[in-house]
Amino acid sequence: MQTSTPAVPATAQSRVRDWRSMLIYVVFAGLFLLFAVTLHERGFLSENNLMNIARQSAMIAIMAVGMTFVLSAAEIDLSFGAVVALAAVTVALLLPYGMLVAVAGALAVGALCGLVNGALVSRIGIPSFLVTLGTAGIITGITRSVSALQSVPVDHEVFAFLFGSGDIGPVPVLFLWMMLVVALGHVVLRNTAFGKAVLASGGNKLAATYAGINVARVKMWVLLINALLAALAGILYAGRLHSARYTLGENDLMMVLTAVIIGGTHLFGGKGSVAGSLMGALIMAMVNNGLILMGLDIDQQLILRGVIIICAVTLTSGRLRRPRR
Amino acid sequence: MQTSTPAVPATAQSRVRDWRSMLIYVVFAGLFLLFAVTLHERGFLSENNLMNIARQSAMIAIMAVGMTFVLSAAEIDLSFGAVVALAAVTVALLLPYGMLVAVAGALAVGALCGLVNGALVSRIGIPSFLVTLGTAGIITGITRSVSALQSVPVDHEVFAFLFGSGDIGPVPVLFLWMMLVVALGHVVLRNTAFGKAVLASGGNKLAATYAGINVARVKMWVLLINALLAALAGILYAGRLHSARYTLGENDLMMVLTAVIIGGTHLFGGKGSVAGSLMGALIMAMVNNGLILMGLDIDQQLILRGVIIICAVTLTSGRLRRPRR
Amino acid sequence: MNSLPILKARNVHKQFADSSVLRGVHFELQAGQVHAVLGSNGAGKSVLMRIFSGILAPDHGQLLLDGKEHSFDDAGAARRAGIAMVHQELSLIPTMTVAENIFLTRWNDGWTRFVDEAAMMRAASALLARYHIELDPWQTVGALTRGQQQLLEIAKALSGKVRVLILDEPSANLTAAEVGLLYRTVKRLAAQGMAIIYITHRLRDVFEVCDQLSILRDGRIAHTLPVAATSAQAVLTLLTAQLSGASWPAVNVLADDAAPLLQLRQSDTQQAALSVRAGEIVGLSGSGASAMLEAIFGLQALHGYTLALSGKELHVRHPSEAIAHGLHLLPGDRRRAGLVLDLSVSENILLSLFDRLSSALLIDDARGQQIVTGLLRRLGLKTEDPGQQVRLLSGGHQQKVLMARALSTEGRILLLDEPGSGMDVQAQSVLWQIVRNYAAQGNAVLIASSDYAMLAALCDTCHLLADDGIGPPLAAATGQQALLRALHGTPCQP
Amino acid sequence: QPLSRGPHGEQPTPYAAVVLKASDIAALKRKPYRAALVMHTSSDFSSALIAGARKGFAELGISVVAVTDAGMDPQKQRTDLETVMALKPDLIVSLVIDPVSGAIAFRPVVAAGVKLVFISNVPQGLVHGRDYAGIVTDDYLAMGQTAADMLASSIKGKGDVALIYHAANYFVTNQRDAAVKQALARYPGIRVVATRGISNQQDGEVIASAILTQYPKLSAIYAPWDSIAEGVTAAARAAGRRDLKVVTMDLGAANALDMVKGGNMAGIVSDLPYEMGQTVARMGGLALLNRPAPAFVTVDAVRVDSANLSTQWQRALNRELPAAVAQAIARKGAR
Ligand SMILES: Nc1ncnc2c1ncn2[C@@H]1O[C@H](COP(=O)(O)OP(=O)(O)OP(=O)(O)O)[C@@H](O)[C@H]1O
Ligand SMILES: Nc1ncnc2c1ncn2[C@@H]1O[C@H](COP(=O)(O)OP(=O)(O)OP(=O)(O)O)[C@@H](O)[C@H]1O
Ligand SMILES: [Mg+2]
Ligand SMILES: [Mg+2]
Repeated sequence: MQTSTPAVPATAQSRVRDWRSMLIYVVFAGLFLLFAVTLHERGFLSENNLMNIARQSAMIAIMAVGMTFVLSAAEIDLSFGAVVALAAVTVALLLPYGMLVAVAGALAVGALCGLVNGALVSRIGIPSFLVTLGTAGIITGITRSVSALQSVPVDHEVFAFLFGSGDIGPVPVLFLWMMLVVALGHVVLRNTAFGKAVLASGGNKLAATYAGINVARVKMWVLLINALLAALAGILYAGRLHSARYTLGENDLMMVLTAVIIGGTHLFGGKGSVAGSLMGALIMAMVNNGLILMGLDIDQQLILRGVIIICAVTLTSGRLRRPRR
Repeated sequence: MQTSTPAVPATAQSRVRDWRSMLIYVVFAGLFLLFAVTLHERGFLSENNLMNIARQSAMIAIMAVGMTFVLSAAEIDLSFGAVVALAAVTVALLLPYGMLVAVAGALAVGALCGLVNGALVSRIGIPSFLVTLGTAGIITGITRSVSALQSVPVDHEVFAFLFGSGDIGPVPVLFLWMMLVVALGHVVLRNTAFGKAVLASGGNKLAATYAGINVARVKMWVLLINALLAALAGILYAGRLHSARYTLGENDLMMVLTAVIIGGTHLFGGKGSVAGSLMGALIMAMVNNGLILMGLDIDQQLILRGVIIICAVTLTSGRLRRPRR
Repeated sequence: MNSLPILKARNVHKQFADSSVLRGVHFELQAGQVHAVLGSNGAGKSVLMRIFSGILAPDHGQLLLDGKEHSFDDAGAARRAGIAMVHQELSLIPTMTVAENIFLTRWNDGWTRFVDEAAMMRAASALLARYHIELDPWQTVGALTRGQQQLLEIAKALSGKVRVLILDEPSANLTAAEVGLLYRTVKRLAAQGMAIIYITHRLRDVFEVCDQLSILRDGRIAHTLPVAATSAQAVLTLLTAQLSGASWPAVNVLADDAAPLLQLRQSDTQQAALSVRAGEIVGLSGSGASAMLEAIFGLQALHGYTLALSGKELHVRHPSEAIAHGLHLLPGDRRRAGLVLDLSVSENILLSLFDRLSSALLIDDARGQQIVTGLLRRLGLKTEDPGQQVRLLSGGHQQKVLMARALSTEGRILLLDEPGSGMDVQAQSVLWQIVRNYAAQGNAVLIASSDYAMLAALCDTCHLLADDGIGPPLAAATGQQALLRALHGTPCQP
Repeated sequence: QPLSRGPHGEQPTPYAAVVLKASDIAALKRKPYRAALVMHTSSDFSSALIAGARKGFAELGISVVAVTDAGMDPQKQRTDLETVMALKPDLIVSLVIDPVSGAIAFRPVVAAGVKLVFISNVPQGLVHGRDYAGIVTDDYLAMGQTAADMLASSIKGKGDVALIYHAANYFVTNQRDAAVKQALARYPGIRVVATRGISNQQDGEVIASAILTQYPKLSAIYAPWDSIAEGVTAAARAAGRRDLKVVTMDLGAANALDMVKGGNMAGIVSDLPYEMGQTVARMGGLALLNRPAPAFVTVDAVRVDSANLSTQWQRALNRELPAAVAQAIARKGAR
């Protein structure tokens, strides 16, 4: 008898699912073609420019990976721009004492920030929005005063090469970093117990607890991971710009959140895709690049970027939210 | 045995609830005392300064009311800073054609923005985060090009008096505006069917739909209301500064979100209190004012503000999120 | 039927993706009638009801109210036409008060209307009083028990002017007392001429309150007949439930010297208040049974008792520890505490197992799938795609997913909170079989349920839970006869 | 006489001294040169400058292929630069936000042989003539000093004043603010009772209000630029301090109007962004022709009061005085 009335058959179901999450790639391809056609004599396709896009998306992507974990767990981290700056300044200030010291130091600082955020969120249970808003201010204040608002020069070829400036053959080191982080992030979120715990905690906190998942610890870890990646981003900024200043990362929050959410991660948790975030980052970088190449003035750039974002997401997440009927 | 008590008995229940939502007032009082004591010879208590705080909280509060509705419905509006600027510039540009025209025009523009946001969110069903991010860019682009980045002067005594600059007796008109908006908002959210519909949609979309609540329409309206209040804020800015420019409101988003969430409204919807948001606004304004009176430099202000925010919310929402049962 | 039916469905079809759930349903409902709708899990009962109440639109087919054709474009429309539904998955706003939830449907019309809190509270208490539901209108719904929420749902449904009331498995996890209240209410409403559709898997409900029953199978109404004209046995056959005739393995409680796998001791006098030995199934009933299981599982403080596993006293602070000690809990509230709706069926099943499934660092998907398919087969749930969202499963299927999770960790102690809730007759008999075998393999089972009969049939001992704590053990009848009687729901005294 | 000195102490050259011969212009027009503007942010200032530059380049037959806005973010400015390079420009004009990171960002540009003209300051380590053609800047020291003088004269050389300074690492504003402070020190009768940093231009009123409550006897406030000044005058109005004097940098319609109507705005110091733009274009022209260009070119700091407002406005921004302001002046004249 049909105790077993097949809940919607596999094929159909999954087809629908895949088709949806594929859309982001379609959008990316579409935009790329659009620019390739309209801008090819303006050098959009020049190997150099593609490198630019790669390099520019790299930074966004690295930060987006961390944010993907945070959002998947239904938390948010407003402090990570501040962490980027602090880590950058730290590494720059410590470089005279050796590269390893400096990098370790910067990562340690990042970890510390993450732990503070995590502790306040998971132990005391303050909404992460407020916690990270608060710590963002504190961290920025610290960065401003340790750097006295001056930009700290980075004068260390090896460091600069390894962290952001170098190219190995035609491939920018930055790009390798991104690949590493994204690949890791993707596997961790998809194929490890931790990843599942993150998604479960974000999807239904209580159910996750009943299933034996330590939600507090999960929240702790996602905030820690995010802070560590922010620190890495800061280090890479320092290496790429050969200097660090308190303003780094200040404008990245919105960019990164957008990349992640365009990529299909839910702002309210439960759903997250690192690959999607990578696509989001590529799209953002490509659009910035394309709009400048078009030679538009800033107002037009703003307007057009807005239009593109809306059109893109109409395609990707348009019907998803339509009242199921 | 007592683990089993079906649910905390009535009275207790309500008592607990009240006690919680009272905390925000306690925090406000506490901070006030703190500043009163530490800063009294620096003029914190001077009638003048209290007026300053009143005036500054007024703007935040007016914007916070709209955001309270949006968050209560589990949506977000990143575009309202842009609407503030556009409305301000519009009213300033239209003033030569008469005050009514100008104000009506600005409100109309605001309404239009709200409708676009609302339509994209409720009809096409794109997450409001992305919609409003996109429209924010578009609106800002428009504002910048209509104003050519110049500040538009406001040369209209009556307008300036009615919208922001005037005092009636000792009471700033701005303060009356705030009172009006807050009172209205409070009543609408608490005591009208619409308010309940908003909270229901934000609290459990499915349940609201099952109960026949038109969730799409609710989302439409909250975004419209928010845009209208943003437009009002823009008009008041213009009246107060005797000028309008494209940068108005660009830094208000975080401030307002903070005020609202400190006030006890949930970022993820279902819970909202206009009175709380007012408290949040007062706290933010008071803290800014206090920190400046202390004569701290920006770095110290940032740090201290962060610390204060965290301490405040530890008190108000600290245990709230403790894993239920 | 003689008189003109209030509600009539003609040739209703509904298809999702490419699985057609309803393939031509004809259905009639008379005023003053309590019409039971039965059918196996996933038969399409809830879908059909969602169509009646305007939440889903039929692919084709008509709905007729008083003979006039109607099509509702949302729940509000159906509601205005006098059709109210109590959903299987509770649909309340946890952040709102009881009163606000009762009047949820009112919040859509006349948005500018003022809400007189006081009046609302008065009306709410009046309504609650009318149906003898003891709830504080001011209370926040988040804090209510599952049973209280179920009753609140009914009050909510009755708040407006209602002619057709749809109850989708209302008796699932209500306490015996609450079930009694439910029966009385339903009878009274029917007497007042209200037409009621009553979906259930408990035959007892059918024979207590219903006067007509329809069986939904293969997307059609297979049978419709007056309850008076049939018997539980007959209905079971109509449901084509093949209750496995296999007799249970004898209860083989291990030698008493072996320390019980699970024991609750009075924390003052170290006396054992409740113990479950290897091979034993112990029942727990009464208010607070669920809370007791959750306390054992480390979800809340265990007041007045200390926990001992295989003789060793220990303090479990978090479910993760409990699972590490070989316990697992099947939660009583499917949606709130059980499922992560965004995740797939297999992810939900493996949720407690992932860290153990990790070979090296990565999850061994192949093994995961093996385990999932194994468990699903054991529970008789063959969804062809464990990758689909659990959200889309029918209530009973979802319950099986949770049972699968509880079994997945292969612990030695199962804590089951209303395990049968939402499962059809067939599925339940399979479930009890599984539980039996599980115990027989030398494991321990502690079941919290308000279905005395089922407990009596299944358990070796039962405890009643009262405000003064855990009652003394009552030896319970066992064996298939009792089990069948339990499933029919005819009361059976130990 | 310009006061500011170049980054390496170069003597300033007045912008008028930068000229192109007709033959040069012809030579430029013969080739399809492409120029890009890599700016720091956008503001009334920068758009006037860009307008001037576009005009100037047009006269030289040089096409502007891209304009970018880094939103005050050096990292964004670098990516903008990389992007612009894909357009293969012959000339890049840039206002460098951060001279330190700029040093690296511009290395490949220099290597690619692209001509460079800088605004306000120059990336560290670049050499005039070899790496870049020259700097065009406002005479920020003069601007500071002029502001100080206007402040002083507005309060008859005596009284308490407060300074609001741009609490951010931004060369131009920092130089200007510092200059104001220095210059004021030379007035014995004037006491600087408060200096408050501002990092977000929306905070003008909040900060000014606080200052006014704390120092009721204050007679004047310096605001680092126009949008902040608007807040300051608003605060003065709110506090009923009609007598308070406000001085700021950069022309803005609202402040101009207030000044004309005899409000708190006592004076405005402006540079000549439009001229800066045109000068930048001429410098670019020289660079493209591999002509030696002056290392450090300054535009005048002009002292704007209600008397010379309309002329200076036109001169600085190359556009008519806004109607409202013009009418106000007319009304005043009538009285
Ligand atoms: N929105 C949906 N999308 C896809 N499939 C669905 C959807 N809703 C229900 N189904 C499928 O329709 C079938 C019938 O579901 P329904 O909930 O009506 O079963 P039911 O008779 O209520 O079972 P139960 O007794 O377990 O509640 C199930 O196989 C379910 O998976
Ligand atoms: N190179 C320059 N020379 C002279 N003035 C300048 C220069 N660059 C910027 N300014 C002016 O200095 C002031 C501060 O510049 P900054 O760009 O930091 O302002 P901001 O905080 O970014 O606000 P905005 O949005 O107006 O740019 C502004 O009035 C700007 O117009
Ligand atoms: Mg069902
Ligand atoms: Mg700027």
